[in-house]
Amino acid sequence: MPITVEHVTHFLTAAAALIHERRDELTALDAAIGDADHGANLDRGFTAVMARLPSVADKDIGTVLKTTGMTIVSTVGGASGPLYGTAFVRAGMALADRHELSTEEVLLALEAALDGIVARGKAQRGEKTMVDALAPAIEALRAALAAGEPLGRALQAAADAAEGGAKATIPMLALKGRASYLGERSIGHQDPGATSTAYLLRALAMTCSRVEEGA
Amino acid sequence: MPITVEHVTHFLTAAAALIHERRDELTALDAAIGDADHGANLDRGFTAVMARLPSVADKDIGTVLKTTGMTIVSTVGGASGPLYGTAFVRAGMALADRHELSTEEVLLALEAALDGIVARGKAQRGEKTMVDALAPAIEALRAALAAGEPLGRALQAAADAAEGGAKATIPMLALKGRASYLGERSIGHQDPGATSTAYLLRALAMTCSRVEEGA
Amino acid sequence: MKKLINAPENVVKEALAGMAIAHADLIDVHFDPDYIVRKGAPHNKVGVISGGGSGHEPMHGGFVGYGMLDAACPGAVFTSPVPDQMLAATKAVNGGKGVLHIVKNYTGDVMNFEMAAELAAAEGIEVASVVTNDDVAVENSTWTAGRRGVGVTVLLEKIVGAAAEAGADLATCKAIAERVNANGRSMGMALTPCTVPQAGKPGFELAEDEMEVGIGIHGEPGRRREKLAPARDIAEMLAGPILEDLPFKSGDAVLAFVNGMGGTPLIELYVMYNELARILKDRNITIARSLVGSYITSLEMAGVSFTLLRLDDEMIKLWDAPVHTPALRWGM
Amino acid sequence: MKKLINAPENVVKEALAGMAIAHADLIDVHFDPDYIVRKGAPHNKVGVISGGGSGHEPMHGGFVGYGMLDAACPGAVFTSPVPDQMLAATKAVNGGKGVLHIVKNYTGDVMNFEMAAELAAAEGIEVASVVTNDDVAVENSTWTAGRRGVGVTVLLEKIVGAAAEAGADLATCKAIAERVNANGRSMGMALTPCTVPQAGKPGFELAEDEMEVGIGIHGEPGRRREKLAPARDIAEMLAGPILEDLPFKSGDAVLAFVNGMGGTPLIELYVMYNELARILKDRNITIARSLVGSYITSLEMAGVSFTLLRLDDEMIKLWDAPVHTPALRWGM
Ligand SMILES: Nc1ncnc2c1ncn2[C@@H]1O[C@H](COP(=O)(O)OP(=O)(O)O)[C@@H](O)[C@H]1O
Ligand SMILES: Nc1ncnc2c1ncn2[C@@H]1O[C@H](COP(=O)(O)OP(=O)(O)O)[C@@H](O)[C@H]1O
Ligand SMILES: [Mg+2]
Ligand SMILES: [Mg+2]
Ligand SMILES: [Mg+2]
Ligand SMILES: [Mg+2]
Repeated sequence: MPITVEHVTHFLTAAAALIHERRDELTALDAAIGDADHGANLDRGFTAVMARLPSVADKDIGTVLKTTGMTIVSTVGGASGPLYGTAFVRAGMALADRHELSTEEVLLALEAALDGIVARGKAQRGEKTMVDALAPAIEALRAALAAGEPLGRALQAAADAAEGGAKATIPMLALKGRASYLGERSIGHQDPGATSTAYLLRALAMTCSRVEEGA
Repeated sequence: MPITVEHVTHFLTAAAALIHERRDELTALDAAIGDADHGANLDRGFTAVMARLPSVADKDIGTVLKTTGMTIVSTVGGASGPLYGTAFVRAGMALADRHELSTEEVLLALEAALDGIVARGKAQRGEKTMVDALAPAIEALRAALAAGEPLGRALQAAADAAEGGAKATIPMLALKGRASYLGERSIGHQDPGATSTAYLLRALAMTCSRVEEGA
Repeated sequence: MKKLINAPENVVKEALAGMAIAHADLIDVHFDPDYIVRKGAPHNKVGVISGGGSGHEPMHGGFVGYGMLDAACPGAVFTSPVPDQMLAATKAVNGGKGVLHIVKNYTGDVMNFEMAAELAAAEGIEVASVVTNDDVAVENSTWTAGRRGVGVTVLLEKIVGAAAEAGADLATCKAIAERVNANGRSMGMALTPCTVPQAGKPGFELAEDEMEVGIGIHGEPGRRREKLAPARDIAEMLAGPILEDLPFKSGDAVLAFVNGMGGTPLIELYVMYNELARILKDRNITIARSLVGSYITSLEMAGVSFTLLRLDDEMIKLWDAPVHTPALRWGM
Repeated sequence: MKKLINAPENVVKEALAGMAIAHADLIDVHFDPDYIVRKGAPHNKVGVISGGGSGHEPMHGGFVGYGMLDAACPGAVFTSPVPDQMLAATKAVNGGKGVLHIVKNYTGDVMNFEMAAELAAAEGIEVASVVTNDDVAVENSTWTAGRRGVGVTVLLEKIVGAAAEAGADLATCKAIAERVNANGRSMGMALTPCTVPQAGKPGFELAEDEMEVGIGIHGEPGRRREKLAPARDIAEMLAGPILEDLPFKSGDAVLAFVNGMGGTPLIELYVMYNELARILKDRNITIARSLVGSYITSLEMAGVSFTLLRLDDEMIKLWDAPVHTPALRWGM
């Protein structure tokens, strides 16, 4: 069963719910090595996305994702606003005019999202940012799909890899974003952006697994 | 044995020591119903008095007490500066040119001190001020002397009465000074000024008792 | 005690030394006795001086300069200055037209200024005094030490300073000062206590969900303790007694002064100002002038006070007149 | 959390509403997107705008007015504003001579301003940007996000604002801004943390005898934790790295800016200024101009930052030029 615009809406709804649920945790992570706003920032952004979704519900998947990205840019601020915003806009651009997605197109969209984040933020892997969750997630997805896994299971693997990537930021020295100002003191704390990225992938995996089960 | 200028110097030295010793306690009492400076104020004042004393050591008792009062006025500030300052100046004026004091003159000096405090501060008994320690002390002194007690013993009675008077301020509603701004909340706390007055009388009693024992 | 100081007993002198360097174009600082005096004193006008305990910065030293105070006498923290300071300052600013003493109503301030005025008079200087007592938190003041002088003092120093600068004589200055005091009312509250450096401990303790209502400016406890409330309710608690006391009436024009107690950030003061503006609008009282900031403080205490001053045309003219001091400056 | 607020999510909007009423003669406040704009915009000159998270008041909104900023864009507390705000503000102040964006170097601020500049350029508005990065507490900045923009931002906004007011073109404004940034250095420390309203808890915890050295302005922990020290030693800790970094040399003339972090009383800032003045005197560095007060803050944090700016004659002239904003005013 292919991914439709309805499933994308379900994914965004699940993402918004998960971010809201984890808001305080994300803020607490940001308090340790940043400025204690990451949870509030994303929650504000996804709340705005939820309010915008009905107005594009009858549009193509590309439009829904671009609208999501632009809404995030316009409401989140901070570092994560332009980064996640660009990620969704780029994913949307990669899926322009599509009403149904193949498995490969899901991978394509995630790759476009990562490219967008790197273009905007210039972070490499290992610098303690959201890139350290998204990059391994894409690798895991690619590998699982190559091994013939169905999309839902493959995305579960991607979400696991993102979570592992987020945990792996703990011993890292931050070299990008606000946490870099702490120097050595950034070591020993999990990056908030990598953590929120893992939640977004978890929401995606959950939605697609349900699609498969429903199929 | 009559009271000489040396004994007055001893009294002031003992007073300075006792105030210094009780500085934090006086400040804590003032923190509860005032502005947490009474201990520091008096300690600053008596330290200055100690520094001035040598320059008047060869003068009459009236001059020593007046100098003490003027030094207090010039260094203490707050409410207690003008009040204690006026008290010592008035006592000094009452003992102008005297080199030796009779028992009656000690009483006279304390009465002059109280008159000075009342003239300056307009407090009645029962308004939760230093008057509530000094007035009963003078009554006790007068009674003890009338009963034929020697000065040292009579002053011990006066100091006891001052201490009792200070304790008796606890249930009072403050009607003068900073504590009056607390209204009902001033009830239940001992007045710092009444407490310092009790210490000054204790210093006086100690000095005069020693004089008698020495006799 | 966490403070940016060296030794508790040196805080006042060292801060004065810092002020002297930072504002060398406006003021001179005299030590022993301590007072801050406007450059070039005495000027050919009524001298206007004030003073009080330290810990209320920028009041009063920050208000010395053109169009406001000629001198300020800082006591130890929260302790009124001694007569020697006011006497020396009075002499330093006396240009032959007399000197006005602006005194906040606290027993200590009143007595020390009184003694200084007596000594100055004995030296032939004409001195008049005005005592501010605008704090409506003090009830039943008839039988007690009376109301405290708080926020109105700042406004009064500006307005009377302008009058003196414009050449008003001593009697006129005193009359204007009394009019300002009579038309101003204030009330304050605290979220946190403050610590007198020499005491080393906070003046009182407050739980996370408590506040003190009806405080003065000396780190003292207030009239009552209340549960912490939203800005909106706190604004009502402060504005209500102020408005009823004068009373301020529909159609009045006021200066609305929202003052921080020292440790409250400006963003919260603007939230409180917004609430006060709403309350005044509801009562059809016009805000003709505003002042928002920490001008009369209690060290690092977090909290706010409201002061409302009913304005007449002359007060507005004098408020708008140029002023150039370390803490208030406009028109030049 | 003890704050004078109604609801954490409304603090910024309510404070803006308060500012709009309190300073109705100087500024207009536009909501959704939020920005503060100088009355009568656009003016016939280069537009100068800045922006950043809220919680740093009076920066930047308090600096909007004659001779300084044309607009300021406030984000959520400690969160950079979104491009929509900077785009709308840029359009509102564009008088046809282009618009300068003053950006503090934080990843979020830089990216959001960048996006706004791209959008403005697409609409045919000439935009130039300057990024401040004066915080010497950030070492090894080559491989990281670079140094933070802190205290110099305030001085730069005043100086460039004066240049724009005097008719300098966009390229000249940008060049002056870069010169100011290149000649300024800062470092800060905290005695206490602060609490982001939406977070509800302090950003870090400090024992009674500890302080954070090398903090920024976002309530974040600093570079290192130290035992509490006297003002004298703290002044050395902050001034040392600043002086060595530029380096400032014997004979230099500087603007000495002692800034409070929001919860520090003025009396302590003057004690710190006194220490800084002593250090500069020892090195034969002249204080040509001074600024002492809380101008770039972290909510209610107690602490201080030093900023030194090496001055040339043009900078002095521009610093002295008239300015009339809610938080800085002189010469008019
Ligand atoms: N240059 C960058 N590239 C990728 N991610 C980044 C970069 N800078 C910061 N981030 C991410 O942004 C997160 C912080 O987001 P947020 O707290 O919302 O913004 P801010 O740091 O402006 O307060 C960090 O945890 C990190 O994952
Ligand atoms: N009008 C008055 N008459 C007599 N004593 C007074 C009066 N006002 C205050 N006091 C005394 O002064 C004491 C406070 O002194 P202190 O703390 O040094 O001054 P301040 O109140 O100015 O801080 C009070 O405890 C009280 O005993
Ligand atoms: Mg953050
Ligand atoms: Mg006291
Ligand atoms: Mg006192
Ligand atoms: Mg942020």
